[in-house]
Amino acid sequence: MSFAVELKDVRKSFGKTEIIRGASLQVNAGERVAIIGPNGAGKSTLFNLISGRFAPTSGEILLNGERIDGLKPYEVNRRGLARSFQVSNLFHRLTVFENVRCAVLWSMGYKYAFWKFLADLDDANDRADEVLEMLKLDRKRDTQVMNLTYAEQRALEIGLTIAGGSNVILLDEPTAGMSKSETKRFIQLIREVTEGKTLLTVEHDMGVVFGLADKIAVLVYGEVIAYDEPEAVRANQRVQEAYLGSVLAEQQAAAATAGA
Amino acid sequence: MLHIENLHAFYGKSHVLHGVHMDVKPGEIVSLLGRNGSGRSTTVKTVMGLVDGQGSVKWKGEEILGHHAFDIAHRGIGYVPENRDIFPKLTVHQNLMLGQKKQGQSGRWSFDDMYQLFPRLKERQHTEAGVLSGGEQQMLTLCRTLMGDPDLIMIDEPTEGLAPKIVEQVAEYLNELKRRGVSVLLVEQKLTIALQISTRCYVMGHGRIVFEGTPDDLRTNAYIRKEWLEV
Amino acid sequence: MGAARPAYHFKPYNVGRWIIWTLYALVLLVSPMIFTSGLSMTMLSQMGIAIIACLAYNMLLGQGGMLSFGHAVYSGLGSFLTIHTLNMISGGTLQGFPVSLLPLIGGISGLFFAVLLGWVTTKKAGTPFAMITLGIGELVWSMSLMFPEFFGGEGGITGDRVTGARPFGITFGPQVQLYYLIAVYTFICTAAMYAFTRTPLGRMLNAVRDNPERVEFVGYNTQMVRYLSFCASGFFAGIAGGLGALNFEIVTAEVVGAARSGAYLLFVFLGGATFFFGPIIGAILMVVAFVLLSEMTAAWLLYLGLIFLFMVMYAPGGIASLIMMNLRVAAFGKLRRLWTSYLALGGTGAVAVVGAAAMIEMVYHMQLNVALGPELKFMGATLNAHSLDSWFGAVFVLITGAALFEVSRRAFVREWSRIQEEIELEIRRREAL
Amino acid sequence: QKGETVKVAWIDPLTGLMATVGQNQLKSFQFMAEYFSRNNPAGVKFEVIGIDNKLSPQESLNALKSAIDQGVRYIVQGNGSGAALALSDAVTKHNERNPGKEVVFLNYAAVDPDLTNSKCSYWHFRLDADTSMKMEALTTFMKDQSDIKNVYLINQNYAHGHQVAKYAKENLARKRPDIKIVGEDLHPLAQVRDFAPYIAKIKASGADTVITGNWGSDLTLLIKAANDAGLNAKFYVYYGGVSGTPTAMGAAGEGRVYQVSYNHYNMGGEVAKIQDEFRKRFNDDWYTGATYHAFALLSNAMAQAKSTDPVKVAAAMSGLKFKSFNGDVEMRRTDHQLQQGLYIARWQKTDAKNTYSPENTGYTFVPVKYYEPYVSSTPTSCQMKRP
Amino acid sequence: MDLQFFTISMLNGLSYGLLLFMLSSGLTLIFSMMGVLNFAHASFYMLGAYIAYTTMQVVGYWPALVVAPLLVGLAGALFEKYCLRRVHKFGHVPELLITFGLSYVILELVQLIWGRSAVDYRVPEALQGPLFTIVGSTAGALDFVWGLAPQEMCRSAEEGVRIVCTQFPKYRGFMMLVALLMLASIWLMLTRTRVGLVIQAALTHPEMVEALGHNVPRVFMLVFGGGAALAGLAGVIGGNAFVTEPGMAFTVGAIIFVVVVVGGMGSLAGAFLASILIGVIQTFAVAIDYSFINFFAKFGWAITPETFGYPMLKLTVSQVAPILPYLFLVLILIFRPKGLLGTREG
Ligand SMILES: Nc1ncnc2c1ncn2[C@@H]1O[C@H](COP(=O)(O)OP(=O)(O)OP(=O)(O)O)[C@@H](O)[C@H]1O
Ligand SMILES: Nc1ncnc2c1ncn2[C@@H]1O[C@H](COP(=O)(O)OP(=O)(O)OP(=O)(O)O)[C@@H](O)[C@H]1O
Ligand SMILES: CC(C)C[C@H](N)C(=O)O
Ligand SMILES: [Mg+2]
Ligand SMILES: [Mg+2]
Repeated sequence: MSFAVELKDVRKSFGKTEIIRGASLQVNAGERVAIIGPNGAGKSTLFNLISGRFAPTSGEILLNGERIDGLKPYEVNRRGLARSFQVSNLFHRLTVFENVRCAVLWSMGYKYAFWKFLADLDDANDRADEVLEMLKLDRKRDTQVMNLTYAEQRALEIGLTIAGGSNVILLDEPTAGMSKSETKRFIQLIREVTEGKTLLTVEHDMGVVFGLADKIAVLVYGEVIAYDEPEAVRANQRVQEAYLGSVLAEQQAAAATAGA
Repeated sequence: MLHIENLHAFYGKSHVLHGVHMDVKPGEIVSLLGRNGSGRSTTVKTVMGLVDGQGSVKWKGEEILGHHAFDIAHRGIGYVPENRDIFPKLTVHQNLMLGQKKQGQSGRWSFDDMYQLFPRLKERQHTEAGVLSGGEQQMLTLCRTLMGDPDLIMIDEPTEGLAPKIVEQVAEYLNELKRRGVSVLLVEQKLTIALQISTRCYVMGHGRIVFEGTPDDLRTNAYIRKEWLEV
Repeated sequence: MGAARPAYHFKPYNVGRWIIWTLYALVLLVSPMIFTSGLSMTMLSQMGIAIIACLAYNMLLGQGGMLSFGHAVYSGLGSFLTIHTLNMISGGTLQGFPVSLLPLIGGISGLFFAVLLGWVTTKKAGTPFAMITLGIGELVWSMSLMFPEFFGGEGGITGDRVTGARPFGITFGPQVQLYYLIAVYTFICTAAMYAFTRTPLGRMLNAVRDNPERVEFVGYNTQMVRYLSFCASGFFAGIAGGLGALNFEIVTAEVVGAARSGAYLLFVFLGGATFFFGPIIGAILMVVAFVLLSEMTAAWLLYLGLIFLFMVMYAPGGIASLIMMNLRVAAFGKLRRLWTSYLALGGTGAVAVVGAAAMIEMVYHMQLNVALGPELKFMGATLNAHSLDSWFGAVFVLITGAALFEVSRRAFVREWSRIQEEIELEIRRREAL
Repeated sequence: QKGETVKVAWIDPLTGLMATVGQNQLKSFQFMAEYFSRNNPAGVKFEVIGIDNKLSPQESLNALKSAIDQGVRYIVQGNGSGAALALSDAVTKHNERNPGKEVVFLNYAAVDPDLTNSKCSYWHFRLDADTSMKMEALTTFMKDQSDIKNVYLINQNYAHGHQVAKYAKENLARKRPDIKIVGEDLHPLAQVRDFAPYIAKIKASGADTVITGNWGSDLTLLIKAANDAGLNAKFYVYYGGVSGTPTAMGAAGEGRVYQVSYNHYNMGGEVAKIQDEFRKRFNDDWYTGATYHAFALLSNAMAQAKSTDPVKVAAAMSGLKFKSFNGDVEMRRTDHQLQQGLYIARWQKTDAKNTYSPENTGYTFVPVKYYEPYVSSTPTSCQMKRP
Repeated sequence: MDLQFFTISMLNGLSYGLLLFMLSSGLTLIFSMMGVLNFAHASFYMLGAYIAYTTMQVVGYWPALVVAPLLVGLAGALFEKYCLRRVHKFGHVPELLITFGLSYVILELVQLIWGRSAVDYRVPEALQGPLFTIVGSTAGALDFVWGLAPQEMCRSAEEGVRIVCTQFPKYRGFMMLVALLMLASIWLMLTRTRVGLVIQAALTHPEMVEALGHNVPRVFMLVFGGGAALAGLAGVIGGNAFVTEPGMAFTVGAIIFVVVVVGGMGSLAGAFLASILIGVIQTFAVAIDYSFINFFAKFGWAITPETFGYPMLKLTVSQVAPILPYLFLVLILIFRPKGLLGTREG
């Protein structure tokens, strides 16, 4: 059986600096994996490589056993992988509803159709409304995105990612900038919408990490130094040194495990 | 040093601040807490002259409300925005250069100080800032403002998106600022940090100050924490 | 989960839309009965053509965020191929092809060249796109003078539209008959382009405009979206070109020139690129400006330039956005409170403009025609460009007008922002419900 | 018809590249209208309505419509053969489709031979001499210049330039087969800013004479560049006199620019009076002699037809012989091309005999040769459809 | 191509290239820093020529060389302050359109003040005449003589040998010198000051730049004024070298955009390189009377007027020389959208 996502000794350099130095990772279908690591370790870069924004310098990336490295983002997306961005990346002059609908059109097979009216595409419209409802954004359905609050934009960012029904979802710091209670609600939401799907997420908030992940991968200086169950990672000496090892992280993690 | 009285602020038509009072004294770390959307960032921006406000903001005894931002900056207030407004097309070093108010000016801080503080930045010195990782950008904004040698630095959620270890580093660093005689107005979400390092705290709710006191006061005041900070 | 959702987005029968489209058709239908002179008839015809061209242009600018400096290439080449086809009909090689279908030839030619040149053009948006269109525009324009075999040299290619079959005795000789042909095309093309905005491709084009990067992550190839839309736009531009060829019965190199492309850009913007109907207004203004304004005054270019400066500064959304802003006020039932202000603004503004225009006209008169006597007619009055009285009068009118305008403007701004505030409140109240 | 007012619509550019020329010619027409209204064989009054066509054929058609709406039956146009062809074609169609509302088109400067050959029209009358006639006169003159050995042709890459080059080659081959065409260039219209490379090429070719149909900045920049590089060749040109060119040419062209035209600055007599009066009133030069032709032709024809009805006047104009400032001229019946004498004139300092200096440059075109109408007359292929 | 022809063409190409650079340096400055495609740039160029023409009559040429650009710069600064600044927040397209509108207004004002035909703006006495003469003979010898070469040098002593004297005008030399000075001074300004950084930063985050203590509006005004002044200077120099007439803005309008884009947006060095390249290529292209017909003839394929596409095939390189820059533009944008030395894509 092939893995949902598999990285084989992936490397990426920008100019002379090598940012990803041979990362390997295997994610089973249906697993939730959190990627943690210090700032600049290359987490977002790794996401960029997987989602096709950059091509790796060397190594292989496989999605459900098929090689996808070097493909364009849209080609990767069409093979069933969607991602969110660390900084909200939306269609700011369109309404909330239109944003979500744009994200479902391709996956519903409408492609570049100019012989069909959007209003008649019941399945796409229903799906978009369904997503909005899940995100609790149905109230803002017809608001232009640029008028949304930060948290709403973050929510929509995730909405766009999951709307297309991709089976592999990549979330880059989905709860950044949110307050505690919102974060909680969000974890819940993410759990719901990614039920049965493969999820990779980058987070610095240990609360989220331990609340969400089945497995944790620790990325330091472009290498995966640990990949295991949360508790095992937490106990890992190297991880402690490189990343956690702080009162804050301990507290957050403890709170999450207690709550969960 | 900074004295805010009855400050009101508007975004176009919407009234966001409803009479904020606040003081920052020399050598203090003051934290401004509150839920999302309570108006903390707006307060700081209004002081900086980036949002129109009414009322009074006095800096070293002079009224600065209504002045241009660059003027306020020249008077010695530094501002670190919340959404990492780095200049994406400039290199890290150029970003820092723009922090200086006069070219080649030497104040409390030099480039080397900054690079020592965050070695990561030194490594990326000649990279376009736009491609930095989220955390690196956060470090850069902070350093950039310090290069302007402010007497008061207003920092909006500096620990956002930083790895836990770096967060603690930042906290230490703010203490270092204080030691060097710079006052800090810290807008925070992470209570742990804020309470740990600040001299005094304000809590905001719906555009008003709803609590004022020492960290210890806040720790013991369960009502405020529950009602206004959702902890 | 899906099944339990309330079916609240049933499709209402959109009455408003029907009314608007019927009105549009009606306007197209009756205008030649109201404006009957020969000139107004050609102007109406040209307006119809310009409407198609400007709407096609706005598929790029307004909907796709692509700033083109060379769209006349597609409408112009459409014109050329149409007139060549027309000549083949009159020449007998293409006997029986109905003249009324010729604009489609233009459309297909526009489409053909868009397909040919579009792929490299739409590789990037922004400045590279703008500059590539500029370059291609210049190249085609220079070529057009170098290849008299196809472009007819300086004299262009002439044709005679009275040829071929004559169903129901329609020859397209009289301008009215041609006008109705244009009107039909205008209506259909407008409807088709409106429909385009409601299709998946049309919507993705908006998305590409807003954030091309993200589009790639929801499965779309941005270049393909731009390219297909570019082709569609080329098609409609070509139809406009084809109609133009029939209307003028002559096609010269100017139809592919930079001036034409620039006019599309300017007037689409003036009309309002952010709304679908903006370019329609722009198109009408374009014809009025070029045909009427230039005839009324020698200073028309100055006026045009000034209008642009002021429009861009004070109404960057074009006329359409002004209309929409007022419609919003009207929708909340508050327009009534503004009409006195509008009256005051209009009145005082007109006075100021008259004063300024009188001075401009006198200056131009002094420069151009003073040898024919210092007197000139201006809005029914006779001014003497050499007499202090006229100058004094003009200055006086200008100053009074401007001062009063400023007074009423302040009052208006106050009232306007109060109304906007109320509307915001109202919206929030409704949202809270 | 006595005392009637005849409206003449002038349809030419007042804005754009040719605005200068247009302004001058509109004034010339207005001035000539007044001049002829005072005294003409038909006893009519003329009124000129100026409409800006922005040098665009399509706008010319709009202007035509507007003129017709204003009750105009006579239109004049001259700048740009493109607009002329458009107007000629439109007028012909209009007259066909609207009998009783005929319009007559007097072309005073558009020189494309097609207008009186393959695309000739009964309703179109040309008052200028066309490219082929001018080249005929020019080469006749060159035939006698024994020092001409090597000729270089440089022209704008569009219809007019192509024609100049074509007729020059044909005529020279016929009249002076010994002359070598040592080079030929076509450059895009109004695109070249720096002519130095072309001059270098001309120099390298060893040409002693340059023939060019260039006008406007394409002509002045060419001559300036030649002067800068010290090229001593002679220039045979069509358009040395139009507004702006004298100033720009200035000393650079002294003694080596030859122009062919149906008039020149030092004609004396009635023309001198007109020139002086015009200069006094408008502070500008009257150089479009065809404006005189236009009213002379119209009023003579109206007198003959005893009517101002365009159909009758057109019939009278076709084949009309009359006197104009450059002698006896004839509106040839077969193609409606005015047959008239042509002058070759040289650009040089003003002197006692040749006093008129355009644009106060201190220079003028001095006539060196006059050719009778028959010399420059060229055959026509016009198959005119007469009503 | 003999040596003399090559030399003179090279000189012509270089000087034309430098002239192009002079024309477009201000545009590059404004475009690279402010992102504004200033369509009125050529109008400022024209304004410079006209103002110089008038001031020259009052104060003479050399003072006018300073005064006129300053006045044009002032006009540019005022325009920035009262018009452009207002639309900055609406984005690039309105910025572009407002300069479009401005170009109309300037054109009309120029015509109102100075009339519609060319004005007699002359090269000053001191700069007239040849700088040096290239004396070359068909035998292959090549000589340079300062000033005008004496008559006898240009006459051939031997039979069958032709001697050609080509003069290189002083004014062209002067033009080259000024262009190089412009390059140097912009270069200094960009590298020695932070103005460029401030503006580039302000393009994305104006508020932040202000919050760091920079007076952004003033810097914008200075840059726009400076760019306009450069255009004005080019006008003072170009106006008398060529023709000072209302059409002069239009004729250089498009080509300067080509320079800026081909060079690479935001790159002064790129603009310089592009100017020189375009100048030289165009100049040499004029000399090549070679078309596809000759090309195919090499392969034994005769092309007759009946061949499909004959009009296209018969065009010689020299005929398309002046439009080569546009071809260049399109090709560059297709294969290297950043331009020759550019770093970003606008
Ligand atoms: N296009 C690029 N060119 C050059 N360097 C780059 C580029 N993209 C990323 N980098 C560098 O790669 C490193 C990894 O960045 P990345 O954004 O992946 O970090 P991260 O792990 O997501 O950090 P954070 O948690 O702070 O977001 C950083 O040092 C960044 O400067
Ligand atoms: N540019 C703006 N236009 C209109 N309203 C705004 C704008 N920026 C902020 N607001 C509104 O002002 C209020 C206060 O915002 P502010 O950014 O000061 O909150 P904050 O306490 O900093 O919260 P956060 O945790 O989101 O940073 C919010 O309700 C927000 O929606
Ligand atoms: C053509 C320009 C107005 C586009 C601009 N360079 C951009 O940001 O895309
Ligand atoms: Mg990251
Ligand atoms: Mg905030």
